Amino acid sequence: MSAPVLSLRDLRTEYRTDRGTVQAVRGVDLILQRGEILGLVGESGSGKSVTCMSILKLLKRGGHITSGVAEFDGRDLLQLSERQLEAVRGEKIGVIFQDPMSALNPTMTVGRQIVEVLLQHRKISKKAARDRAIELFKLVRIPSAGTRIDSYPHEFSGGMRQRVMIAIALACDPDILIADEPTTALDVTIQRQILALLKELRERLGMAIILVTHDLGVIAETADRVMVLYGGQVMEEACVVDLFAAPQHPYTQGLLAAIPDPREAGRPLSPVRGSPPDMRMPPPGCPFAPRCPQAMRICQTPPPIFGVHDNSRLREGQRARCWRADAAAPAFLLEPSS
Amino acid sequence: MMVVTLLAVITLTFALMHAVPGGPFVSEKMLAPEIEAALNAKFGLDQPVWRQYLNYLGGVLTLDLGPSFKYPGVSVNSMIADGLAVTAQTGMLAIICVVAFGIPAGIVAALNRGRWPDTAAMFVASLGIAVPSYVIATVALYIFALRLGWTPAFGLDDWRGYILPVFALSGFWMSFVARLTRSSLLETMEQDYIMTARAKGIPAHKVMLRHGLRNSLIPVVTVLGPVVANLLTGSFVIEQIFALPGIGRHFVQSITNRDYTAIMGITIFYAAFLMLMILIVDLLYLLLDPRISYGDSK
Amino acid sequence: MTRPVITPDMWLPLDPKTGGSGNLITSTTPRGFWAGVRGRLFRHRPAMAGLVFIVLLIVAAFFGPMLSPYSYFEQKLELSNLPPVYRPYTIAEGSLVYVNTSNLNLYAVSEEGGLTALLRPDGRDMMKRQSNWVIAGQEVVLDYNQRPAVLMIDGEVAQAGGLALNTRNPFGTDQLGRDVLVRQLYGARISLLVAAAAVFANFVIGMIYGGISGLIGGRVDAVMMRFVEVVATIPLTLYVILMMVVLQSGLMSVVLAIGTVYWVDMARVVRGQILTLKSQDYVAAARTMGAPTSRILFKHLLPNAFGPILVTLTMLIPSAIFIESFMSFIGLGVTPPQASWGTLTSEAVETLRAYPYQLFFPAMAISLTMLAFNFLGDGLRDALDPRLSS
Amino acid sequence: MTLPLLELDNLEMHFSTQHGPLKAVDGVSLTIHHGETLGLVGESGCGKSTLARALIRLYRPTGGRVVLDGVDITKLSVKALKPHRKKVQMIFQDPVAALNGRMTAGELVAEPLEIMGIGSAATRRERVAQLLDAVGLGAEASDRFPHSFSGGQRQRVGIARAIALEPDLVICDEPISALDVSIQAQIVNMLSDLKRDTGLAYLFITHDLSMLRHIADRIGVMYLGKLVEIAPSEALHTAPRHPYTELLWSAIPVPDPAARRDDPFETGEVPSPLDLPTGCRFRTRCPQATELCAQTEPSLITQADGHAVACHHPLHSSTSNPQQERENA
Amino acid sequence: AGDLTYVVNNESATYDPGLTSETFAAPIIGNTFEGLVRFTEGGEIEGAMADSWEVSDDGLTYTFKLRDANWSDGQPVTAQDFVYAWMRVLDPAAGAKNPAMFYLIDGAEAHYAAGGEGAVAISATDDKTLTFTLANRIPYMMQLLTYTNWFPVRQDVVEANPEGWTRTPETFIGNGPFKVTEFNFGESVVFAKNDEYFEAGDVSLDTLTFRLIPDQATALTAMESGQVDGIEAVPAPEIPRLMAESDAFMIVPALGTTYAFFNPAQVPLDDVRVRQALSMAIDRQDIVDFVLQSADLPAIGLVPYGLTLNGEDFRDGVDAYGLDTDAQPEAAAALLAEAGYPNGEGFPETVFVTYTSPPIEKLLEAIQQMWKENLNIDVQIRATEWQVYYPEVQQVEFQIAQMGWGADYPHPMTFLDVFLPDSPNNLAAWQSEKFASAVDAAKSTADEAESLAAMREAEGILMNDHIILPMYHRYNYMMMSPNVDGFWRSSLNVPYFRDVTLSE
Ligand SMILES: Nc1ncnc2c1ncn2[C@@H]1O[C@H](COP(=O)(O)OP(=O)(O)OP(=O)(O)O)[C@@H](O)[C@H]1O
Ligand SMILES: Nc1ncnc2c1ncn2[C@@H]1O[C@H](COP(=O)(O)OP(=O)(O)OP(=O)(O)O)[C@@H](O)[C@H]1O
Ligand SMILES: [Mg+2]
Ligand SMILES: [Mg+2]
Repeated sequence: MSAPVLSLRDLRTEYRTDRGTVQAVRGVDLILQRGEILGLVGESGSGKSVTCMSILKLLKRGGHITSGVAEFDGRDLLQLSERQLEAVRGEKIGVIFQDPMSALNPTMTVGRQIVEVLLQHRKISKKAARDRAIELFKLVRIPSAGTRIDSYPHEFSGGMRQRVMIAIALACDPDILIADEPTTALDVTIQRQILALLKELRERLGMAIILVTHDLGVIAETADRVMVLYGGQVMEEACVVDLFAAPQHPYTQGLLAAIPDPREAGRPLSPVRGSPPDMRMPPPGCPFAPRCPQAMRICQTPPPIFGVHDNSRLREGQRARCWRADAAAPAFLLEPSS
Repeated sequence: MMVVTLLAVITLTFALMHAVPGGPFVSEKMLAPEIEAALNAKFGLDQPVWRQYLNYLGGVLTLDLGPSFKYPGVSVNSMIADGLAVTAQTGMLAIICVVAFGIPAGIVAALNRGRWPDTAAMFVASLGIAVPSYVIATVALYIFALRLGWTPAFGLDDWRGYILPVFALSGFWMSFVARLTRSSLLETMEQDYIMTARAKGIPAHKVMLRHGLRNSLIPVVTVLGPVVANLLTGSFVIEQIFALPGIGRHFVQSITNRDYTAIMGITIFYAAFLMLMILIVDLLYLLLDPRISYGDSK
Repeated sequence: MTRPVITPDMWLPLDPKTGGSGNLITSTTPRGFWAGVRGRLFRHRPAMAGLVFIVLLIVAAFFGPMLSPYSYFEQKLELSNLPPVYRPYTIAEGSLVYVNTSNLNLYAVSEEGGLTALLRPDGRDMMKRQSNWVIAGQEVVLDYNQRPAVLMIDGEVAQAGGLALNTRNPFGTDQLGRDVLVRQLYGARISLLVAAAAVFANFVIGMIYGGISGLIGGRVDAVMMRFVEVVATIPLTLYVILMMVVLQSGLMSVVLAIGTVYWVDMARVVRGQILTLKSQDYVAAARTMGAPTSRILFKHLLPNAFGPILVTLTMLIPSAIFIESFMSFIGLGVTPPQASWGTLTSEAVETLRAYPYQLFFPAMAISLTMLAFNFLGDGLRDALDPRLSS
Repeated sequence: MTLPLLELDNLEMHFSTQHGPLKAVDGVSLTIHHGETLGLVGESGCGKSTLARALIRLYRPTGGRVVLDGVDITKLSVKALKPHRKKVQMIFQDPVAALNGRMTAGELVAEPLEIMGIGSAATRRERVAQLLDAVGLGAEASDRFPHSFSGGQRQRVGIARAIALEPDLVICDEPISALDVSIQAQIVNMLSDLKRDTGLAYLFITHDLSMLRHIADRIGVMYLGKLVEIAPSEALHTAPRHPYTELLWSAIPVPDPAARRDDPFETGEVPSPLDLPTGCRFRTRCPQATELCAQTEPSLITQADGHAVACHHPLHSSTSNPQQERENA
Repeated sequence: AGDLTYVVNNESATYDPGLTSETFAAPIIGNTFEGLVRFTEGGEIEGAMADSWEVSDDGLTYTFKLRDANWSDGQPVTAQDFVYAWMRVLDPAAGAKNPAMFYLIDGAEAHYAAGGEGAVAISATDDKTLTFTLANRIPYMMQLLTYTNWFPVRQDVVEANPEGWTRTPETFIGNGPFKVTEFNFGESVVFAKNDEYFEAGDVSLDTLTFRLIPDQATALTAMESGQVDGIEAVPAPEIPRLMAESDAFMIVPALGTTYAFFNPAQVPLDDVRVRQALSMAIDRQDIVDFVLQSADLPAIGLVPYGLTLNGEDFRDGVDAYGLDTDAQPEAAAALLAEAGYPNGEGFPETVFVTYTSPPIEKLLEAIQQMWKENLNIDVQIRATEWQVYYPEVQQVEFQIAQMGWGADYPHPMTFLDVFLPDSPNNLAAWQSEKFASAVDAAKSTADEAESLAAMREAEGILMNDHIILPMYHRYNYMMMSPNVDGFWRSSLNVPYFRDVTLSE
């Protein structure tokens, strides 16, 4: 296996507010290979976005990275100065934000917002930058790109703004694309085209992608590997096929069970019961334990994340943070898995 | 609309002017009644007020603001024109100072929020707001013209003569604009799109200038519009202290003298100027924020 | 990670009651926006310093004059224009004098260091430009042929001692020999009241007017803004004179005059802010809920426009203080011998050359108050923005 | 049949832009009945949000009528509109912008109750806690500010607020796309329960077609400002008649890595609403397009089975034979 | 040779010698025009345009022979120029402020009242002979003639542009030592030596600039930093310092008295004892020493020092009218008690009105406090803008009003005239026949001693009624660079640059 393009170790990020400290990310490890699409799924509020934004130190006020290493290009991004980071952002690592509506400057035409990033990192003329922007617009399927490029964000629909965000992130052909729910506002046809575009870029440029989404369909179609987050921690990690085929963590299982089944249209869906933890005071043990249908007493002790080496029950490349994956776990606990 | 406003200004000022005691012929000594009557007759002040008002409006329509009552032989038009020539010089420079120092100071303070450049800039700005221009002017005159002899005490004969008046004129507004810029900028810098810009790898100062500033300028522009009108039409205090024959001084003196035509003329001039500036501000809003429209809201 | 010791019973299912939702923080008393603002404000140190200063000032303004041995109007003409600090000359043991080089008077220094009496010269020689005294048996001559004037004791040029505090009048005395400290405190009452009136007018009239104009927009906005222009252009002096003729001169008239005309800047600033904010979705959301205009304005728009509003407000405070002195000058405001910070400042400016330090206290008082208000305003602004809380 | 809850009659919303008029919504007619969920899908940028905003009078429609409970609200004044506000609530597409950053979640959710003067402060507080719980946030969320929530959490505040008043109709503009599937399920269940219990109707705008299939009674498909097909949910899923609907269906991602499709998905360029094609708006991308499509714009025709489609050559149609028509052309 | 810049503080409404009544116009008119006669520095009358003159025995008819002198455009000054100038003042349509000054000429008052119709006893018998006849004897007629209103103007120039001729250098044609080369409204007036002046040889300045600086403090700064050569006034608070240390500082007699009017029609001032008590309770010496801190003199009468008649100063040996330069608190309190206000009790609300002027307000504050301390009464001070104050005072709607008077001509009569029953400046509307007849007596006698005695009697009538509260006789304080020689300023406030020479 070649050296990963990005490796994130033990990332911990917290938000200090006047109502307590929110431990948004609590020790996330993440390895991203070149040309790989890593899917990031998980509970809403589980720390996906914060993990993504921590990589480039793009935290809102009150956010602090308390520990962690983000190795990229032989350097730890978390130790870089703002100035050094500027050269990485947009150029080496592109970011698509989750809220496309507010993430665009309302007083600048969308075109200029794309041109800006090009001019920042590429030595090209304004004209060339504009041409490239139009090209990018076409790439993300915005109709009549040539004229709409001079529109303001408020004149765009939600999906169109999201595509503008994608165009911005892709403008400099970055090595890594961090895409935080990039297609939520897109209809399925365009979504499929965009995903195809990402895959093509991955093939062509070897771009690695962190893809955050709630749409497990999108994960299934696009991701190579998937990480499941809950309560600021990685619950499970596996290649996409294994994840869908043999989810090890009860949370993952619950998640998959919640997908609407077309054969059961009209029937109530089956969500995971209970409510998410308050991250100002996360449960002492497994964060999912209070909601876990299979919780054990041991679950009040924080479980380590188990890998193949620790436990033969897991498949190659699969990791899970659940005591049931422990070699010592009694056999009766294990459901017959596929 | 503008005409209606102007008419309202004219009418109100005219009424106000005639409602307050005094008149153009009150001077150091009392006039005998028959002499006062002769003077009133000469200037048409013996006619009923409504008639005077109509006569005046007639003159305004032809853009002739009439002769000064107090200074026979000086027309209000020429008073304004000559005054403007003086006022505009210092006023322009002051506006440039306000924009060229006030806004950057606000930016620097915002960039260094909570650190010493911020504290220093805001301390100075607070002083600039707290100390009125006549104090600044008098103290500056005392120190720079008298004690140090660096600047002349009056006159715009060489560039050094401009320093103190421009400084005194712009001090308050500079401070105000700096504080406004800082506050507005800090607000804007919390928006999501600033994060986007940073994610693009745009250097912090460019983010602030390109994305932060424009979205923060609305309050600054709001304030600057009338300030431009005010500075270009002069400040009585400054023109008084630095002996500049500008409009501001003419205006206040015309009120002291109850120089009716001059009061009206300068008020109309100022009103028109202010309205123009506010119109420009409203147009700038559209430029600054494409979401603004002046249609009725639904 | 170190592995805990695992006992077999740990693999038993968790009792839902013990393990249940212990993660949920119950109890949090509902806290609204304003409660949070208060909390954040109280933790903002400069803002608190500002607030404490203002409170102390108000207390001092109301109770200070009662504690002083002097009243704000009591004059001692021969002790006029005395400084707060001075350098005394020693004539003889226990006999100190202070030389006022601006009016060439000699004052006796009391044991406590107060300047308590004027020493009238025994003779004056206009030609030689000298005045002479006999003090404690010594021949004292003030020679003002040279500048600064020189004091000679028994023919010897004397040297002034170190700085001493004027204990009789800690802030010195004014042109009529009144105690500046008391006048300053007394003036604070008036100026703070005027400032409060201006703040109130701006807050109430300016904010509502500008808010309505911006929010409703269209023709209403056009008409309302034209009215603002009219108010902004009619000559203030004439208006004040009319007020003076119609009303009694006095503080209430000043407050009224300020209240009626002194909100236009605020109205325009607020309107500008509202214009940008009103296209936000949260306003649309409020509309769909059927929120009345007033609610949209007060609950949604104005809190989001607070930054510029507060800055404008704090800058309007000193302007109001000085407008008051201007109005007093024309005859609308406080009547002599009352004083406000504004009138004290203008008086001090008149004597700037001769007694530059007289400007220090009024200017300082206003500047410090302004700083306090600015700190408070900044703190309030930060406190009003929950995003800034960290 | 009872009076429909909402009736759109040829609703039009045109924006004027610097590039000329933009026909975001161009003559849409549809009805929503009490207790019905109408799903609305369509190309991104086809005018769904605009339609929603126009019908709730956040925009003043440039044409057509909106009839709510028998009252034409298109031209009502702000005042006259107020009593009708309560009946229709909206969940906005962008949760950041739609939540006032200076209000806590609790205040935000309580706001509609306050405006309508429902309950005392104490009962309101209780109801807010209930609502927050219902959307899976928990009562402790009530004193947090929008900025401190994750994207999904914010959206849930918006949902809680919209249902607080128990309106007759909730317009959901992509309410669940920012939520994880479990919470999606939870919310959808909750919305269904509400509908069952109170007879609430929904206009549900989403891109998640599988979710829509689950909850919608009928589904409308929009394309470039027009409604091109509208039919009962099941019928639309099993036998779509408009080629665009079919295209849409074919693009649904399947949550099964085994069924992964890695083919490039080329469907032709989407025309701009600024420069609409003549005739049928979909013809530039339609495999079945004929000369007729370029000349006449097909109108939405309701067929006997309640399935309406605007196409000259509908698919799976019981009444016409597309094969035959294609040959005729 | 040389250039000189002199600072004035006010722009004058007009520089038309006939129309103006402002003191601000005097510096410009005084250096560009000359009348029949003028003052010497010592205060003597000497011929200017007039070479010689004769007065008839009854003291009514004056005949002047003009010398050969030219206007600044080279045309000769003629007797007709005077006739035109004077008749113009008496034409209501011209808008002169001071025609009343000419009423003493026979027929003048009627002429004005008739709208400029009717005979007036002024005539030019030939180009160089001017005659006029008075209605009554005027002992100070020659002094009056030095006032600008009596100066000649040129008919052709004035008629060509009646309003504007004084505003452009080309038409501003005078007969004085300087001619205007530039008018910069609100800024400056620049003069050059007038080569046509009959004593042009004595004039040494090449150019003279009057710079308008409205702010006295700025003017002082300009003076002290050497930017200008002279300033016409200094800020009041600076007087003690300048008096002590400045070589350029000048104290000029001003023939002015600052006083307050009591309105005898208002309670409690309707009681002469109250008026006297108030007057006695103030310490005039302290005011001068500590409030004004200037060379001004405490005043216990109306007429200032420095007016000499029959070789005697008017004030010499005049009664003190029960007043003193120091306060007499006990006596004043006793008087007040006698009037019904023992220890100030029950003293009605009294307002002292004044016009806005920081030094005057300071002064009144001191007086207010003296009354409070010495009489235990509270008097309000109300300062309003001059334009509000003056008409109000004119309506006699005041209790105590601050005022002052400066001489129009150096003669006690200029002060006494104010209090005549029909004088518009008799603000207290004080009607005293005795006073009027004393003034009449003073005017009608040719005997200076008799006249002086009558005037002193008149002042006594006024002062004993305590209609005014005299405060101080004022001086003018100005600065002129020590290297300016030959500069003098008359007690009527005209600065003369005719004889100025500059030394190094
Ligand atoms: N500015 C902030 N201040 C305080 N807490 C925050 C802030 N931003 C995020 N959080 C908290 O951090 C946690 C993680 O948030 P994050 O945005 O990463 O969630 P997410 O996994 O992206 O969820 P979603 O799928 O809903 O977007 C949440 O509990 C959230 O409430
Ligand atoms: N204020 C506006 N001014 C001009 N054009 C606008 C405005 N708002 C929307 N549009 C345009 O109207 C069209 C429809 O927008 P709308 O937001 O209704 O799309 P949508 O169907 O909601 O798309 P999405 O699924 O992406 O949210 C788009 O082309 C958009 O650019
Ligand atoms: Mg997120
Ligand atoms: Mg939309």
